[in-house]
Amino acid sequence: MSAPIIKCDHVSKRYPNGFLALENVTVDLYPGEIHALLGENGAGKSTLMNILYGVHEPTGGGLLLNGREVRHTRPGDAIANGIGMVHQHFKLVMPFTVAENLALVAKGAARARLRRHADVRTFMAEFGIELDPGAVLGDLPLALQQRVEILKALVNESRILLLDEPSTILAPSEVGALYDTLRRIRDRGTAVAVVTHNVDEVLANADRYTVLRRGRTVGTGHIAGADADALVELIVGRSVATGSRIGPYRTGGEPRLVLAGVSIRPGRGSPGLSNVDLELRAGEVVGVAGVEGNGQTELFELLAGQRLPDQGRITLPKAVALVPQDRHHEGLSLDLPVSQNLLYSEIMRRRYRRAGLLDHAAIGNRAEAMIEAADIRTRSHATPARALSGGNQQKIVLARAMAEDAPVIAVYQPTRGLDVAAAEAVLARLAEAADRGTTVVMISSNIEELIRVSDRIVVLNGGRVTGEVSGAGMVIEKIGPLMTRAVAPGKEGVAHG
Amino acid sequence: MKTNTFLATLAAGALALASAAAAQDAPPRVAGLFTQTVTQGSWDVAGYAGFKAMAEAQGFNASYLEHVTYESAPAALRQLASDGVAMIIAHSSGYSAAIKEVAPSFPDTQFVLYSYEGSTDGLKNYSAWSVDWDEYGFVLGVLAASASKSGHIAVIGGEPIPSAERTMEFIKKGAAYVDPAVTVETAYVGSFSDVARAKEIATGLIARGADFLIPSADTADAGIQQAADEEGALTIGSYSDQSAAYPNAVMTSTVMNFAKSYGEIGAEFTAKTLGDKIVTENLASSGWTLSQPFQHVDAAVEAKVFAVIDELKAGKIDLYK
Amino acid sequence: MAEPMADQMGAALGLIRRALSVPLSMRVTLAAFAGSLVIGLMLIGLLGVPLGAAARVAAAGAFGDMRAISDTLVFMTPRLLVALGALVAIRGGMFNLGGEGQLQMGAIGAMLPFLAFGDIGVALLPLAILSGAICGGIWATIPALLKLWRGADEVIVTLLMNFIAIFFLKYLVQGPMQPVGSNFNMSAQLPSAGTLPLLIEGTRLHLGVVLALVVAFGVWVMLQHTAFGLALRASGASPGFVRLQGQSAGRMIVSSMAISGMIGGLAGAFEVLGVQYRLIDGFSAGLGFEGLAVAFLAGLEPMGAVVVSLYFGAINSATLSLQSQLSIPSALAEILSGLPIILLAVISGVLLAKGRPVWTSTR
Amino acid sequence: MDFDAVTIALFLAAGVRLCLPVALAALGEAVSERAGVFTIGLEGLMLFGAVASAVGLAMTGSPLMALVIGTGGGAAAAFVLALGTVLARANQIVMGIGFNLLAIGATSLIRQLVLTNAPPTGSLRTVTMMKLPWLADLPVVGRAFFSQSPVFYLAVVIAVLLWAMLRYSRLGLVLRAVGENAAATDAAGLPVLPIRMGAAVFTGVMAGLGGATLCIVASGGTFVDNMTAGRGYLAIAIAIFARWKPVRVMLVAFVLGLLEALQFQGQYLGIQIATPLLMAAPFVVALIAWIAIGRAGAAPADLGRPFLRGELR
Repeated sequence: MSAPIIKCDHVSKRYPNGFLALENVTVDLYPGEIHALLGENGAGKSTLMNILYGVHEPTGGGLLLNGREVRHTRPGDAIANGIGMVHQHFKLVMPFTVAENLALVAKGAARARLRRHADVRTFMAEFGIELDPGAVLGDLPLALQQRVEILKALVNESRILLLDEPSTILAPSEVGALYDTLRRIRDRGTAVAVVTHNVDEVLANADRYTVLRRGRTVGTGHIAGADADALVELIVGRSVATGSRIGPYRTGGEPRLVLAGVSIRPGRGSPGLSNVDLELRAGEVVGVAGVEGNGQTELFELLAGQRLPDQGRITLPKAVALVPQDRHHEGLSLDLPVSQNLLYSEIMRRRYRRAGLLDHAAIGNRAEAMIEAADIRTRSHATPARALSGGNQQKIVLARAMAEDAPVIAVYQPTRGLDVAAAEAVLARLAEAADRGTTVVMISSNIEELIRVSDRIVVLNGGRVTGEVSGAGMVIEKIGPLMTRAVAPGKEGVAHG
Repeated sequence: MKTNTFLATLAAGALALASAAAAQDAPPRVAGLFTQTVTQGSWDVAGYAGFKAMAEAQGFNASYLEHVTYESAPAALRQLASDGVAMIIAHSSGYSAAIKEVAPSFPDTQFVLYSYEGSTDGLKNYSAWSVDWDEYGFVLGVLAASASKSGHIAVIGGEPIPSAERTMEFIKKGAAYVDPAVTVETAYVGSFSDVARAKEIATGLIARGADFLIPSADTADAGIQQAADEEGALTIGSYSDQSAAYPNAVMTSTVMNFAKSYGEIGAEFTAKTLGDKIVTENLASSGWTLSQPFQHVDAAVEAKVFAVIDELKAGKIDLYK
Repeated sequence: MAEPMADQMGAALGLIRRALSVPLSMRVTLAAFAGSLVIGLMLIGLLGVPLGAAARVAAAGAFGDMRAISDTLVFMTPRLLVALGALVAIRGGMFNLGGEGQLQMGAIGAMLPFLAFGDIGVALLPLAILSGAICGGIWATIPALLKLWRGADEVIVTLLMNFIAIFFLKYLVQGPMQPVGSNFNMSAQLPSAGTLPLLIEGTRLHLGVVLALVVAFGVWVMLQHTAFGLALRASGASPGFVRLQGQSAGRMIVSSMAISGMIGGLAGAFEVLGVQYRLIDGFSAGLGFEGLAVAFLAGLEPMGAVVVSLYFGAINSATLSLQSQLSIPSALAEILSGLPIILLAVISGVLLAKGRPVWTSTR
Repeated sequence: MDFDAVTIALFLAAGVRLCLPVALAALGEAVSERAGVFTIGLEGLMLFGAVASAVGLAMTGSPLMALVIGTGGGAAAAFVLALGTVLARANQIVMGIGFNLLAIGATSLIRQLVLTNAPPTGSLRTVTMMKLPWLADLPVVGRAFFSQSPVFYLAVVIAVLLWAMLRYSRLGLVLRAVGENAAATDAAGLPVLPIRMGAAVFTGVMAGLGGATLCIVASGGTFVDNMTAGRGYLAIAIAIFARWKPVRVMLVAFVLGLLEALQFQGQYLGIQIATPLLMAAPFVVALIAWIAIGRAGAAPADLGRPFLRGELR
């Protein structure tokens, strides 16, 4: 192997709020390799990417491009040095067409080369991607938007391609297609760096890896000969029994929530629901598996009582406790203190009042107890929820939902964006709730997690229930095909090479 | 020198303690109140000139407030009065309500209004120099109708306030007095300061055949006069001689005799004879006049207009029949 | 029996203490004021007026004696009320730029009981205040309903409705409300039973000043110490959150705008009942926008709004003195009102860019 | 009074003249809003343009130079405003409100210190009237649209150029991208803040020209305190419900100009509607149009949001 094309040389980054995100991190990227950057949430992977791309400037160390020191103070510098980046949250202009999005980033010769739609098609074909250059980005499914994001990073003849968590938004089959594309890019001599926390994905697709933990490099090496368990240990710092079952298999009691022949008309970018029958019983965890955008949102809204079925019947219990997907906008009111977030629903139920006014002392006391019980790490109950880490924010949402003592609790992507320990805690609490007789319905695209905690799993695909598995029958080999086999009419497939 | 001034002040202080009628050596403070600004437009600028001349002549310590809206007038009046201002002259009829509200609380302050007042409501410290706007309007109607060749004249007002509407009525009377067949169109700008709208309205009226425009919109008059200047119609200057500004269009100007009115106010204040009188300013009292000679028209027109003025002065014309 | 009493007293004292605690953002605001005053003095210096004299006259004009203080407070009152109205709406997630219009409608409303029933004695004043609040409230509820019904952005709707209200008032005093024989565009004068009583003879200090401070305290209690206020703040900052909690964001929008408009209406009503004693054309002249600016300068805090509107009141009475005694142009008042807003906006922008936002809960 | 060709032509011509200052400012607003900058300070920018043009006229005596100086004045004021809203990331609405207040005072002060009360001398014909050859002789439209101030023709040309620029040019693409997704534009290596500064200053150019036109072309060179009297706010409303499309901005402004002209026509025709109600008409119509548009046509997604690189927002 030749010399590294770019080197992060003893890079440190301290944010203005004092948080030390990276400490003395050194990573080499070579031409023609797929280099996986592994780590938990908050390990510093995204920060490292952003430093390479000029979004942030390092507070220590520097970058060496072909052995020469360079400074990236803004993305323009990085682009000029041949770096392209695929952001976790796409940097795409949604009302623009594919061609316009590409034209926006194209410089000099590349701009001339992409003038006409036919040219754009030719360019995309080089990477085995077929798309309508006139299609408006906002109308495309996520997987295709990601392709555009990748193409965008390649427009200016990039020699280095950075991808930040590209696989989290994709279904298993789509991940394969993504790496097919990335291998084509690698084979043209480009250095490809992929941020992920999925060990299996790395073992199957990458050439080399670097593991970050709490802002430091803890290991680097070639994939050939690497061991999954060892990698997991490097990432989390201790061996955890991934994949082990949480709690016993339960059998449900009396029915608490029934959907009979429920349909919802298709909407923007979603197939809606068609003819869904579902019966949720006391004291069981029901998993709802599926690729994002197959009717999960509609199902959650039905459970939340936010919308009514267009057809069919739904029987809801008096109360359903909710843990929504979007913590920052629906689960919490970020500017309110932790205490008021925890007790919001109770306060609205006319508790904690004195002479008509809020009893701040009682609210504080109760909140302290809940913070203690749920192990929420916060300076005080009066701290705004915004100041807490993602895991602790999710604990607030969960603690509030649990405290409602509702017969049914509906959770939607409860562990997304959490680190391993925080995710484990969430799953454990859900299992406990079911043990106490609560009905838990958990909508998630993380199949392993569903298998570990659910008593049975129904699979949503194209707005239909395509199957149900339970007990020992809950294995990825069965669920995967149910999620991806039949594609609903009108839903575009992912372009393959 | 300094010591002398100091001693003089001391002496004055002692005198003030001794006798209530002291305060002779410190010039009395007087203040003027203006709705718009004394550096722009016609009404306030000309009025301020009269006010200033009066203050200089009488040796008053003068100051003024501009941009005093009618809503802020009570506050301004109270502030001035309690600040020790001896006489406050308000240069618009719109201040009448504010004066009537504030004056009772400040019996030692003299309030004066210039423009129009119907009654002092029994206040002992409120006088007004009240212009006979009916007569003023009548004369404008006479001169416009006399000068117009097309028999089509137009009046453009600022906002449709009662006094403006009344003036328009008398303009119509004046025009009809000359020639009952004359068409008098009236329009309002909807603002006393929007020059652009005034100009647009004036341009439209000229295009519709009016060849004489009577501006009655305060600061916005400039737009009316410009339109006349550019489109070849005649107009008049308001409140002071404006023929230099619009040489193509200004036939004559109404000239308010602010010097006389303010001079009287100043003199009467000094003589402590102001009290609660209403002085009517009209042609007969030389409260205002028209600048001469007339431009752009035959001498016959000028003669005709002044003939009517003489009749008015002599009381030979009954405006209210 | 005594204990709960003491308990209540303690709670009340605690409330007052918390109400008076100066929020951190006030330091930035005070810096903005100081900067503006320095620039204002520099301008005065450029005009060739000795600075010492100017500063003395200005200070005496704003706080020199009882009359000056009461003028400052009277100028403060409408700005404070508009600011309180604006901040309730903005806290509830509605960017209400319609303070000016709501104030106009409140002023109209305050006249209605007298025009309808005549001089009916002591009942007239409370009726007039109520009517003013209701008219302002209705006017502000319209944009809320339009937002829910048509999704019409409230910024534009409230902006346009300001002008409609201004012209509507102009229409009323030019026609329907103008008594025969009036020589200016205004309504008949209210009987003394229908006006806000003066608190100190020889000043303009009227009861509305005290009521406005009570409203400020009430708004603070509502926002910080009631479940409704909690829901209002939550729904403004996180509409998705309250929706998921089963609350109707729409209802919050309507009720926050209704309250906001009622307070804005009070601003107009108090101007009519405590200062003008009648409806006069053009009486407001931009009070609505100044009030909105006060709300922002105060970081959307009711008690902050009291302090900031006091500055605006002082600027108005001080510049009046500067004008009447030193002939300093009245334009200075607008400059001194505009500058702190600009300075504060810039300072907080820079702090935001540095990751230390002064305001966290705006929009 | 009957509706003959002359009346109609005069009516249309009045609509054009009345809408011109507002239309110019609205074109500017449309551009800055496309780039994500909400210029509430438009009213103040127009005032600065107007006072600068009046000063320019007093200094040079040339109406053309006055327009140029007014335009420059607007641009300079916009640059200062944009230092706050774009570079310092000040809240755009708050900043605009403060700026408008300041502008009323500052322009009045400038007038008192610099301008005399003497009305401007010399002819303004060169900027108030330019009959286009042949076209001006057409019936009705000749008098309505081709016997206008040269600034009007300039405005039409600018509107068409802006339309082509936004639709077809790379500059337009970049400008729209900055307004829709500043972070994405930044990630593409394009300089977000300079682009926004540029757009904001262009708004100042147009608002300055609008103010100068109000002062020099429409008011004969007289600057009056607060002479814009709400025109800036109306221009903002026009830009928004024209959905930021330049040609549509011109049309919407023209329709509102006609409504304003109708007030005067109504007065001549003796229509018995109180003046204040007629004056409210453009705002009522604008409101109804805005309600009718409703949710249709979303605003640029990053409109009004200061740009911060990274995740600090």
